[in-house]
Amino acid sequence: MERRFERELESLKTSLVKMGSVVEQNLEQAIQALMNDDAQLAKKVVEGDERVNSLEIEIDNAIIDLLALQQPVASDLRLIIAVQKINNDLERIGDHAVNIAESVVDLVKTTGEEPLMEIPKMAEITTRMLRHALDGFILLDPKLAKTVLERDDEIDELNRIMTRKVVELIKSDKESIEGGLQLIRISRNLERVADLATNIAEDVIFHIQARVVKHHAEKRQEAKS
Amino acid sequence: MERRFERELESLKTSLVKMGSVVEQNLEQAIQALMNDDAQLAKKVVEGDERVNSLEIEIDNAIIDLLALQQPVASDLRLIIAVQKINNDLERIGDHAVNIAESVVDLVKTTGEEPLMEIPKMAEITTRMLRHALDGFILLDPKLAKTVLERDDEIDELNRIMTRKVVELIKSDKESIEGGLQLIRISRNLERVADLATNIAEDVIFHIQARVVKHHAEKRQEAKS
Amino acid sequence: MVMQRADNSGSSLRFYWRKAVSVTMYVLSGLSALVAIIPLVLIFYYTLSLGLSAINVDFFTQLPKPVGESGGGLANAIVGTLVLVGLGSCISLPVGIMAGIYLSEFGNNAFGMAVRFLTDVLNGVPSIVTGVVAYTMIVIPMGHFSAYAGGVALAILMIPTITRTTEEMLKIVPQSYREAALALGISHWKTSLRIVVRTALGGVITGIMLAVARAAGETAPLLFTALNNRFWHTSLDQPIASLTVFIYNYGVSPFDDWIAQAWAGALVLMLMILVLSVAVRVATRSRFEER
Amino acid sequence: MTEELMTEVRQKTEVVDGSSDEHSQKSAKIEAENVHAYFGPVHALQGISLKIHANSVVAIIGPSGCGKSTFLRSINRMHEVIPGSRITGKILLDGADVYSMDAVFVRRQIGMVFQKPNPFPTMSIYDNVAAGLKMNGVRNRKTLDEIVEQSLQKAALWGEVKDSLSKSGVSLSGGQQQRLCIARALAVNPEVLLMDEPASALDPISTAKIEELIYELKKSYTIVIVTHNMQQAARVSDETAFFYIGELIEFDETKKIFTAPTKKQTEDYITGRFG
Amino acid sequence: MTEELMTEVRQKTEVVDGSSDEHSQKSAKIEAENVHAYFGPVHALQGISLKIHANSVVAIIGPSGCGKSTFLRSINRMHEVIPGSRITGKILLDGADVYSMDAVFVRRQIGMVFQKPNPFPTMSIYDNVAAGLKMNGVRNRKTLDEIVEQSLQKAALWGEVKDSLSKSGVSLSGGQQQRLCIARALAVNPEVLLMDEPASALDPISTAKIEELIYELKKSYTIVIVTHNMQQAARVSDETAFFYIGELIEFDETKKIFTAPTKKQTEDYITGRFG
Amino acid sequence: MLSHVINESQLAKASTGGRNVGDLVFKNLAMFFAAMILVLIIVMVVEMWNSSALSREKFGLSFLTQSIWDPVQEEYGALPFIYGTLVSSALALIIALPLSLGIAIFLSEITPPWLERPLSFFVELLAGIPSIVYGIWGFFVLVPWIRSDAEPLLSSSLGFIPLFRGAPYGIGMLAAGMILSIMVLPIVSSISRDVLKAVPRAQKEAALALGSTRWEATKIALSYSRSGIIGALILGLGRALGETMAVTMVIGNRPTISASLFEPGYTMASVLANEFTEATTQTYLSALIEIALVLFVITIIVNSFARLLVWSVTKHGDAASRQ
Ligand SMILES: Nc1ncnc2c1ncn2[C@@H]1O[C@H](COP(=O)(O)OP(=O)(O)OP(=O)(O)O)[C@@H](O)[C@H]1O
Ligand SMILES: Nc1ncnc2c1ncn2[C@@H]1O[C@H](COP(=O)(O)OP(=O)(O)OP(=O)(O)O)[C@@H](O)[C@H]1O
Ligand SMILES: [Mg+2]
Ligand SMILES: [Mg+2]
Ligand SMILES: O=P([O-])([O-])[O-]
Repeated sequence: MERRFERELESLKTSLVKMGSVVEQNLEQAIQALMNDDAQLAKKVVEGDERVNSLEIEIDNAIIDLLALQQPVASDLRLIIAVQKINNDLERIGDHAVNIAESVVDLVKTTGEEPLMEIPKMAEITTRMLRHALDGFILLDPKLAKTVLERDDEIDELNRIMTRKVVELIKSDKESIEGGLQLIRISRNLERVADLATNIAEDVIFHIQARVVKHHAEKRQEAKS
Repeated sequence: MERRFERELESLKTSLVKMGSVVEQNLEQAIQALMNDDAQLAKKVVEGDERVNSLEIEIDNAIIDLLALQQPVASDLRLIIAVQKINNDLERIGDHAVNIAESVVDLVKTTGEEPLMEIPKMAEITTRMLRHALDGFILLDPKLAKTVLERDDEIDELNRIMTRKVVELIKSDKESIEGGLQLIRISRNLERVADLATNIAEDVIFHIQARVVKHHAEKRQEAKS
Repeated sequence: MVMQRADNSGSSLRFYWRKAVSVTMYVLSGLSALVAIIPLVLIFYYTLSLGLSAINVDFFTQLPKPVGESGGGLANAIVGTLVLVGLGSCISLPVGIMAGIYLSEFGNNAFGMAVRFLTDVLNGVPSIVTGVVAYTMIVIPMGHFSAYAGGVALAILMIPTITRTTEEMLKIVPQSYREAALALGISHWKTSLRIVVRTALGGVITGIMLAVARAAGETAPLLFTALNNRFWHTSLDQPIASLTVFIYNYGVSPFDDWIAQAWAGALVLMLMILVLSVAVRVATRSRFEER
Repeated sequence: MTEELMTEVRQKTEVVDGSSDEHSQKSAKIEAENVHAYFGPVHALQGISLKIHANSVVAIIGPSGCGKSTFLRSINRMHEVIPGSRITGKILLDGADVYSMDAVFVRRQIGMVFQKPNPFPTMSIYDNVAAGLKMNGVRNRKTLDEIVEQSLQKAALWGEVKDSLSKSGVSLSGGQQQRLCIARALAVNPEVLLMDEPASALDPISTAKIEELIYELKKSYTIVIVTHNMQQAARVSDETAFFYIGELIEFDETKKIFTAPTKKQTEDYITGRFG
Repeated sequence: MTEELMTEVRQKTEVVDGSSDEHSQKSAKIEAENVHAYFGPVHALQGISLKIHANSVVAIIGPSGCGKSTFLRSINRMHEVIPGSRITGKILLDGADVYSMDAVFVRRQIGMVFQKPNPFPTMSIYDNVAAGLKMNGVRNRKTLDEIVEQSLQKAALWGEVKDSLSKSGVSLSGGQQQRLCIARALAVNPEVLLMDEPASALDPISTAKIEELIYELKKSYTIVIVTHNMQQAARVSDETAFFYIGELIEFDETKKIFTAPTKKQTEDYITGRFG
Repeated sequence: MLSHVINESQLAKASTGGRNVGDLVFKNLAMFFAAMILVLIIVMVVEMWNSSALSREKFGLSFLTQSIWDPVQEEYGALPFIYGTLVSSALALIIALPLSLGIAIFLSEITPPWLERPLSFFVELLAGIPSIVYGIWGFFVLVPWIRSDAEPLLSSSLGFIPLFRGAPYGIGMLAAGMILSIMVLPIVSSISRDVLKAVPRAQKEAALALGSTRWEATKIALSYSRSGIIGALILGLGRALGETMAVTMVIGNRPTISASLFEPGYTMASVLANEFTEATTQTYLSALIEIALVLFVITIIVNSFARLLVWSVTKHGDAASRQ
């Protein structure tokens, strides 16, 4: 006889996985819209955020109910806490996808035809990070989650490169200023998504191994001791 | 005989208030550094984030312990959930303060002497919003929290104005591009701080009135029904 | 569905039958109570109506008159009964209570089992047999009947009742009281006496009273131990009178006033037992017992 | 919670408090209308009105002596078994007043499980389950066998006892005994199951089994459970009623009660700030 | 939890498992070394070693029959009261083996509170508290008065009974009775308090009071509490020991046990995935 | 501070000084008294065995099978007494059992509290009436009634059964059985009532909640308490077997064995009571003591049998009392 609580936990996990896939899809569509200058698709992404927000609330409520009604402890509690954080992070990733989509709309509006520079590469790494973080959650695979942590610096570096290149671009072509700002914005958003994917990976590790890796807590604690 | 659990809740609240004041201070110092072109102070803010991060972890751990050991329900549970979210939001505000401080360092490095435009006004409104949200939490005053929600649009508007003005500026003076980008970054960060202050206010209302106001849930639900 | 079928089989006919059986059985039990109570009420009635007439001051203060003379009383028999029961109690109380304590507190072994079984056997031994035993053990060696022999016979009767009720009453005391006391650092014997026995005191005393009442009402073991005595006894190693033996002797006699005195003796005996048990119960009631 | 949830709650349950005498026209499995119960001079229930819907689990919580058991026992007319007891008001089972039916009949419809497992010690496991049927004249061995098996299966005990049906009921562990008592109650095919602190004498593992069982049984029965254990109420029930000194203070969806109760007394009680 | 926490835990408590025979040199209030306990042929404790520090609350949890009570009773030598029982290994109180001291002396140092409140029914409230002293020869009325008042005050009962000290102990409510039993145990001035499911017979309000009391008493006493209620263990204790079939599976800071236990069996038990 | 109110040395004294010696003395004292009971019984048996030597040697086992009891011829057979004892006791139980159960049920299940207390008190009072009182009452009231009403009625309606044939003497086996049944009634019914009342409410409520009628719930209670009721019956039987004076006064005291209950009989206890003080010869006395011995042995047998019976029905019952 499987316990009711376990079923509820399962369904919570399922909801989160669903939330993850919706967010992932939104992010990918935003990027696709960017690549293809597809204002239509970009608008779809903006509208799709509604769904993400309501899923977030749903999961949040389910968590409060579980906490209030089932008194979870140990791994159950860690799972719930992890789900709560991941849920929050996913919602924020959703917001960044919207931001990117909005930039796409603006970019399409502006006449200029700027090069995307490092953005495709960033997009690719970021979406892979997100996918790995979520897979780490689904498969309870801390190794997978750890690979995510490693790539964060790469994205930060790419973002810096982007900013520099855009500044060069604007300096050389005053008219590209609006487009350039949008590019910076997109790059920054992708960088944030990568940060959030890193957070998710950290939460997955917390859930599995009962360790806080956030803010590089481990290293700090070691340094202190 | 006051209960042990109540004492622990009290101490959790105290920790959060402390976290709030540290974050508030960091934000104010970042703004002050900006006004006074004070790279020293800005660096102090960047370093002070360590403190915020460790406070966040401390509070997060305290929350997990309370959830695991005390099985809170009803208002106690709502308080803990609210603290958890506010804690999270405060940490992010702290990050934004750091971003602002970093921009200040960069701004000071760049030669140009750009006008701050709407930034002082935005900074003032934003810090006030944060203070009201936190006071709403301390005083359990939903009205105070609600005033926060009302000012969010104003900040969004100011941010838009800022962007437009900076674009004008850069167009007129190519050299101001680095400085201009930093201004946009600062403005965006302030706008995000305002958003997060709004979130905090929402969580305060949730705690007090047991209603989710996030993502304008109420309005949406009403529309649906 | 099977369940459905089962439900239907409980038809309303069956239902009314069950109700009728219920009522009938309860009426029958009420009737049996009534039937059983009739002779018991009659006994009271006869004892009261026949005995009361013979009760007067003389009955309590005078010696029995010889055959043919009317009047007199059973003063010596009343005192004799008290003496015999007193003697029996002196012997049986320490033995019975201590043995009961042993069985309850330490008796969880083969020796305890043996004592317990034999105590039960002794409890079932007909009182006349204890008379026989006291006769062979005391009367024959002494060469004559005596109060001592009667006392011993009654003590043998009383011991098993006291032992077993003491044991049972102590056993009812929840283990948790013993453990509570031991855990407070109170020694074992103080725990037994001042916590366990104290807690069960009401029950122990009830057992003692049962034994005393039974002894006071016994006739058979006295017939050839204490025998009888129409005079004031002078010493405990002489035969002694008792109410029950007088009732037996007078009750089957052909003289009406003796028969009346027998009934009066019965009435007095019953009242003595009644007063004794009520008095002791009231006196020993724990001040906390009424809850 | 969300407004959405609240709207749902409002639609699903009538929040009836002790004093109100309006009732929605929706049908309920059990409906109490202004029930007052007395033990001699003690006024143990002071006007309880509530509705319990079919196939739901309703938990009754409240401090000791607040009348939880009394209310439960007034539903299947076990209250009147106690000498000197008295009751007024209406208890409707599917709309029909139980106090105008025969008590024996009512108790067949409304089964009951007690705080301490109380199998009949002189009967085998089989006979314990069959006891109610045999009294009702079911003699057919095959029918009995079937029902006994079904009931034990529903009580999630069949697997553990199917090879020892002729053993004494009291040879089982406490938790098994309690499930045996549940099987015994199910065998007479009731529609409602009343449980008065059914797990308070059990260890946590048996308790978890009973709780799971309640969740399963809810599919076919309407269940009312009294419990001292607030977490238990939270875990097992759909709706929760909070009683206090003989009155119904709050009755609402369990989620609501445990996340955002309306009444201060309820809040104080469930958060342990009481007394 | 955080590494910081874990380091702290490691410093504070020796995680000793049943089989290990190394012990740190740090002093402990109570120390069990390879304790085996038997009931005739039943091997109820199979080599328990653990250390309990002064002024801490240690909770013992585990499924029914795992030896929790037996361990508790082996600490104050109440185990040997049961006929046929036997024990090997060492129990040290402040470093001295209790099994080489006089049992009565040991029990004065280590008080005990039982599952069901058991005030002596023939005694008044006052006499219940004074019982341990009186029977050990303390006769001075003034001294007795003082100790009785102090003990009742420590047990948070003085306010409720100070005007009815001569009333029977059993006239109190269940929760009050249990506090009376605690006062009784405190009166003989022990250093350690053992509690075997002290709140399992009580309603939630009384339970909360007892839990709060345990928290208060910890300032002056070392407390070991057996409980079936995992939430209770979580709420009251500093460290928790998980027993299973006579063995100590895990012993660690309570926070650790309830957020991230090391052993799978512990995890399964506290999350209810057991048996 | 309190801590030094009881200082260590005081404690140590109280414990080592008091405990070990005190506990040891106490336990041995208790054991000594328990052993006295054992000794007492052994002495009893030895005494009776020795004192009956003469009779045992002379008659051997035929003592138990012979029906002749003739002090003049010095011929002693105990069969009529054994028969009388067993039949009168059995009769008593047969009459008392249903009535006792009826009373017990009435008192524990039906009577309202206000009536139950005085009724119970009354029944308990009856248990305390000395047997001699029953004796004279039986002699003066019961026997005449049996002679004038009961026996004529029985022989006219049930006369076809040999048990109820014969002349209405009044005095006889039937009177003995009836007086014994009246005497055991209070014992059996008050104990049965106690065990019925001790049935947990939960048992009866469980039955009621299953939809049983009140009588069906009572049956559950009866079944729950059957070991206690058997215990009560055994106690009653014990009293009936050993009862002396009341039986002596109504049984007729004639050593014959006859099929009819109307005929007089004799019990072992009665013959001891009547003839012990008159036993003039050694053989006579020895034969009487052998009767006492036989009665003693029967008591042991009945007791052991009773234990077995209670034990066999409480195989579950024990578990029940634990729950
Ligand atoms: N048999 C009885 N006679 C008199 N009063 C009673 C009886 N049973 C209950 N009461 C009283 O009725 C009130 C309600 O009792 P009830 O048993 O319903 O409470 P409860 O909520 O079930 O308490 P608990 O949690 O202790 O079981 C209490 O005040 C109690 O004292
Ligand atoms: N008096 C006894 N005689 C024989 N075996 C016993 C006795 N008391 C306990 N046991 C056995 O010893 C083992 C441990 O018992 P213990 O009472 O310590 O368990 P526990 O963990 O306290 O259980 P619970 O939670 O049910 O109180 C069990 O297997 C039990 O059956
Ligand atoms: Mg109740
Ligand atoms: Mg235990
Ligand atoms: O044997 P008796 O009770 O009649 O003395």
